[in-house]
Amino acid sequence: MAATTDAPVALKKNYLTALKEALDEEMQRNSLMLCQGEDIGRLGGAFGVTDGLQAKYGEDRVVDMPISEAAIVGSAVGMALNGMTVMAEMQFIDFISCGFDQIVNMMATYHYRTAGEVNIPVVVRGPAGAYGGGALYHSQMNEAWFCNSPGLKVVCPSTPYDAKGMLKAALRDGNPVIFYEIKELYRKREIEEELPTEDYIVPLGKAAVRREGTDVTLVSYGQNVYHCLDAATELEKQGISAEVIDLRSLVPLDEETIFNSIAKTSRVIVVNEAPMTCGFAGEVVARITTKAFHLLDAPPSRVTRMDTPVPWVKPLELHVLPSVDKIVNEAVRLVKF
Amino acid sequence: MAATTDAPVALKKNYLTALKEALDEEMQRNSLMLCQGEDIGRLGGAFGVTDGLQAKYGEDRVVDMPISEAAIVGSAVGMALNGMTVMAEMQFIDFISCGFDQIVNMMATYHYRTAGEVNIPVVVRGPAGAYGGGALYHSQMNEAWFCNSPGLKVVCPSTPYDAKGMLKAALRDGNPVIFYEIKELYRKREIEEELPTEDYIVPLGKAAVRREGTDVTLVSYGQNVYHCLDAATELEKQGISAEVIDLRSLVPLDEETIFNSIAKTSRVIVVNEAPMTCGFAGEVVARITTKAFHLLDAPPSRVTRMDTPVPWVKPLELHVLPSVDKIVNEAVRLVKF
Amino acid sequence: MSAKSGSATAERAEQGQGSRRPSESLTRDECLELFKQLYLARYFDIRLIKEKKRGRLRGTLYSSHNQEAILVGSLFGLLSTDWISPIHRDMPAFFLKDIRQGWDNDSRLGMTIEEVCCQVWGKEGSPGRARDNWSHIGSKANKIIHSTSMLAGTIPAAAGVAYADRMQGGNCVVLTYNGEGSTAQGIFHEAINYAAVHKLPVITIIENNHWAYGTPTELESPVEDFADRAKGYGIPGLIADGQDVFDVYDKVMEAVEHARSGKGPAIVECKTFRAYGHGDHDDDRAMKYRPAEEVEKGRSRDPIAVCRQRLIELGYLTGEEATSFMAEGKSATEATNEDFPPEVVAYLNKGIEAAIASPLPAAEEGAMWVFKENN
Amino acid sequence: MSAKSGSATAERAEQGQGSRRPSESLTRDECLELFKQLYLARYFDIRLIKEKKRGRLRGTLYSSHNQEAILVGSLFGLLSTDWISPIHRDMPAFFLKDIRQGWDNDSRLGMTIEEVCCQVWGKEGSPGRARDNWSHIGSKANKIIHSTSMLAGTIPAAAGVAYADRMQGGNCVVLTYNGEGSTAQGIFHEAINYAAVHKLPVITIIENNHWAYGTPTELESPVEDFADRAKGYGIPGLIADGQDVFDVYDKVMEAVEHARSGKGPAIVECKTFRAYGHGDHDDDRAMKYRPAEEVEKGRSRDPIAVCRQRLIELGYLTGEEATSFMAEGKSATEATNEDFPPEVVAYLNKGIEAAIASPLPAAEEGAMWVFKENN
Ligand SMILES: Cc1ncc(C[n+]2csc(CCOP(=O)(O)OP(=O)(O)O)c2C)c(N)n1
Ligand SMILES: Cc1ncc(C[n+]2csc(CCOP(=O)(O)OP(=O)(O)O)c2C)c(N)n1
Ligand SMILES: [Mg+2]
Ligand SMILES: [Mg+2]
Repeated sequence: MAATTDAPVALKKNYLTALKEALDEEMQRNSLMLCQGEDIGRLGGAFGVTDGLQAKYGEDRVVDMPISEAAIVGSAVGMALNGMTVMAEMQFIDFISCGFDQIVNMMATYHYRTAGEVNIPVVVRGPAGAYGGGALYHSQMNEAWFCNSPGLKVVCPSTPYDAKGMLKAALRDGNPVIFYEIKELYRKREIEEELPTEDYIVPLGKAAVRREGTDVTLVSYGQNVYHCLDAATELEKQGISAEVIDLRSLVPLDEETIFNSIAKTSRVIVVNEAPMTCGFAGEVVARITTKAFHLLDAPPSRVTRMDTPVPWVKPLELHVLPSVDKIVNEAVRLVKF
Repeated sequence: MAATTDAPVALKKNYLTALKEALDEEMQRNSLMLCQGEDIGRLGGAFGVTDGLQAKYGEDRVVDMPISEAAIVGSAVGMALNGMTVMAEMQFIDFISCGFDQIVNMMATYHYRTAGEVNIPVVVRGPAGAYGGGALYHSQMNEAWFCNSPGLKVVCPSTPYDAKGMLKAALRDGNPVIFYEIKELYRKREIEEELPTEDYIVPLGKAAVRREGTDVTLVSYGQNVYHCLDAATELEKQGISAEVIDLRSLVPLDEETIFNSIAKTSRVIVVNEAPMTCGFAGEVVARITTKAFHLLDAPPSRVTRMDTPVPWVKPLELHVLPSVDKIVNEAVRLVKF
Repeated sequence: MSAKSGSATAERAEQGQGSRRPSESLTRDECLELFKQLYLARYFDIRLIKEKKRGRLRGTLYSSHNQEAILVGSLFGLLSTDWISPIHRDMPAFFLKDIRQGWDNDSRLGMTIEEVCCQVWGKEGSPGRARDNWSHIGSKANKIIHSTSMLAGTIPAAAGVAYADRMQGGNCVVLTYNGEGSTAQGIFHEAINYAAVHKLPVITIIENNHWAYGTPTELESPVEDFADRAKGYGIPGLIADGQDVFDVYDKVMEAVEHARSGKGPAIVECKTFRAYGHGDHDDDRAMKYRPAEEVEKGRSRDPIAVCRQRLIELGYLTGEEATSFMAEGKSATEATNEDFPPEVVAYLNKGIEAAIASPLPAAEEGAMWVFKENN
Repeated sequence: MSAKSGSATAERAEQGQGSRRPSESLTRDECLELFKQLYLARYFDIRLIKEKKRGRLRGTLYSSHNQEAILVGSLFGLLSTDWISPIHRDMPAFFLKDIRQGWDNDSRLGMTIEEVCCQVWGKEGSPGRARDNWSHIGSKANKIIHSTSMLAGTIPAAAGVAYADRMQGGNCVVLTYNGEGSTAQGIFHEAINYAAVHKLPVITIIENNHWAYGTPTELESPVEDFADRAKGYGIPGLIADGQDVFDVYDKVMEAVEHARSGKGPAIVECKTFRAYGHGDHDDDRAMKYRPAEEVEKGRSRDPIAVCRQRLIELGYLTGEEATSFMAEGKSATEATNEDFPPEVVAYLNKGIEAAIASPLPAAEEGAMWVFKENN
């Protein structure tokens, strides 16, 4: 009782806690919701996202699954078909490849095939992203596979507030959602924030302007949003005002927010850490050029991972990934265009 | 003996025969080559691409596999590691989803992971494409998944000459290649052509200009090349001169041929039958805008499948796919831009 | 349980239920109903082949000819609340589910003959509005899981349905149908392993017709009896004579009882024989890769004939009755409407008429229902 | 063969080879070599834990502590021409392969200790130039298949290697290592089914340490003995005491002989026990999900102790020799260099020195070798 005060102490929460709260609250709200994945019960998940949930909701609703991504997703589809809502965890999003067919052919298409008779409220979520030395199989951003598979929503929050609000929205959406969590953000202190105490959601399909600017628009999501913000700070020193957009949701995509920004800046760089070819950065560039060409004063540009896997050793890893420097250089080039 | 002539009768061959000849000749040339897939031996393949090969090369080199796409691809990787060249057939390219992890994580990355010690000369090929009433699981063009997975070459021939020459090139390439065959072209009479009697290859990574034009460039591959050619004929009637480029190879991509054409036409439409979002058409648009923006007089455009699966019933199927009309309309719009 | 699952047999014997076969308690009416259902399934197949030959249908027809006893026998003992998951060769299953509650009983579950025909004809009247092809239908309302083309791909969904049912206090079982070749898929293993861990009431029926398209069993599997797969999961693996509707009924009922009592999944292998090619596009080629004797031999045990014989033995079919309809052994080109009971022909006609009357879905529907809309 | 494969046992008995265990023909020197290899594997693990704690290493360490007998025992009887496919918990396998041909024999196959250390330290001297992480190494030249992270994902490649070897007139066997949890993957089933159909000499070793990360066996599999999986494929399924290097050697040699003689694949389950957490990041949490008694019990049968006891019984270790090095039962924090034979310490030191001396790969290498270039 050293220091007392009447004002409640602001309790900042990290990205991981935000996710956990979302799951907890939705499990509470919806007795027909279930969580399943590898090591999510007793252990509470490899990263602890589901920590404590099994103790609270029981082994039937928080299920430690065999190492079977295809069964994790496939059985979730059956549960959804039979009235339930399911959170299906991939221990790392990289392992989603092992449940791939069930996702793209069974889950994604079920609503379509049944002309709407069947809804599939399943959220497949898992830790994603590079920059942590995870190498080829613990660093992937493979969202483009699913963006090209109609029937899936694909989202990627970058803040604790969004992580919680979007996970709750995803679980209530009624459509299958592939939910990319950025593991490097799970415990990042700098981005901790207070969360509302009341129930809230962040609707899927709305981008957020993270910083306003007038000379160039930086469009990104996930970890790269912070690279863009750092680049914007750096650019400001060089007299260039950058606007930073966090897409948050890839499918559906909030084109309006992007186009509104370009209407101001007439220059745009799309930044993501997936391989370039057929990645989502290219999709954004294509949307912009096909639909907002008239707003552009310079070619839209992208800063992405090179078309390589993510190598293990640090210098190699950084070499192939987007960085603040690469974004700054590209912005300077564009503004001079 | 009704009509005799000294000139040899020109024997035109269809796309399927061209593929079969490629396999036959490569099997002959390379005693360490093997073909494996479902029903490719006794039956000769669902479409007959491997017809006769087992009788000629034996059961050990033309193997009827269990219904195990993952084992078909995965064992091929092991064979390649141990000195062999493998043709791995997917009965329909749609089923490649069942061997997905082995392709993107095991096969695609092997050369990279070993810093070049290991080459993987495996060609995964299979019938692809819509317009035949095959519905969701016998119509896919899922090439974008693999274009976004570094380490794979991705190709799609549209003529018998290319089918043969590219399949031979792919089998000699030393890299894993995903080879999209268009099943609606297998036996199409109109495209039959004479093939060289001597050994030839069509190098991967070179596009072909199928028709020259000056007002607008239509970039495509596979079946849609013919839609573009028909559209060009139609556009000519309306006084618009369209150039048609057949990419043939997506990874690697022949940007030069595309940019050279746009240098003439300053307008471009990319046409393919995959879902729009994160499809290869978007990638081409992105490459053009990021690298050849200055050549453009109008926004580059794409005509693709809508972001839907391929439905079964004909009117629905055609509704969601590119068509000659859709291409013509888009070209007219662009030229008026 | 059969010899394939010693421990389960012992368990059942202990409960004193080992001796009496479930089919022995079937009444005369029930037996005659089974017989009629065999005719219905056969007629459906034969009629579709005829319609297709006349150019009235698109898509591939995977004939269930000669494999009807598996569908009829396995479905007969199910409750309305049970789920099923048929695949390409099981078209009759869609209307046979729950048909025992009355062929024209509108309130029964299972798809109606009209709905199934609308699907085959690609019409709006199909549940799912004929968006996916021929055999990829289903109906949540009718507890039929919609398959994709990817073989064995619905077994995990079947397990999930069972899990969700249990969580919601239900007591259903889920039957999945699979060709023997499909068991090579990894998903078969993942789903059954999962179901066995959780003792989910999922029964995997393996229709072993000894061919997977153009590939014989020995190249698909190292074991001849696919019921042996069960041993790897410590679950019962039963073998039924797939030509004998009563044997199928008995073995499936054993598995159902096992599953419904909370003991978990089971595999029931039904030994059968594929009458034609893999699909109708393959009929000619099948002559090439399949030995002729095999075809002859297989045909010789027609499930209709086997059932008829049993009914005669039971004294349920006598005199003229026993010989009035003789579809067995006849192919689609040989059989005529006279080979079938008139009510069977009339029933299907009703379905076909509805299909012809039903409109094509509108083109724009191709772009609909990609997502559930949330307003 | 063990009781797990009755028919195979019978077959072997017929050939009159059933009685004598392969390990009985090992010489004193060979037995002492096995013993020393156990120390080497243990020391490697303990030393890496120490190095990591000092902050000298990145990446997760999946300790092979207490599971060394599986690696040492299974590798000891292989020919240089045989292939192996280790995974995350099998780091010592990389340098143990073929080490019997001489620890410092430059012409033997298997990676050198220097190469393995360069990989662990992320240095250029690793085959593969440390592009993929810690345990994902391998070497075509040394006949070690490179795993991905995707569990069980190299079994099909192992089968392919075996197929290609046979086609080229070879007579190799391929050993794959897998945790028991990994057997739930579909690829495990697809690959073994394929290998069994073609009677490929692929031996699947299952290191059953009763935990898959934080999940106990009963939630991973409905059968307690993972060797039972073999029954579904009609192949031998043997069970070895994974703490006893001689028993592992015997069972693996039985499987190897079976495979090499053209009879096809086998599964060898080695019952063992995970000493620590799943990875070093998990050591603390593992205390939470794992019962303390289990940990105690597991530690009590240290493979070094079990081997020492046997050597004493055989009269190969006597007097002072028998008690000079006592690493068994000690964790990384407890054990010191004095607990290990000096040549073991020196051998690893040599590797570590090489790793420290080896440069980091250049950043630009990140973009290299995506494709083989064809000029
Ligand atoms: C994953 C997958 N691979 C390949 C196919 C193509 N295919 C359709 S049916 C079939 C043969 C199936 O054989 P079986 O399971 O024995 O069933 P049957 O047709 O004999 O009833 C094949 C290979 C498919 N549908 N799915
Ligand atoms: C396909 C796949 N899913 C999940 C993981 C994450 N993962 C790594 S190790 C592990 C547990 C493995 O358990 P087990 O096979 O028993 O091996 P052990 O670590 O006990 O030796 C898991 C789930 C993975 N590597 N691959
Ligand atoms: Mg079959
Ligand atoms: Mg384990």
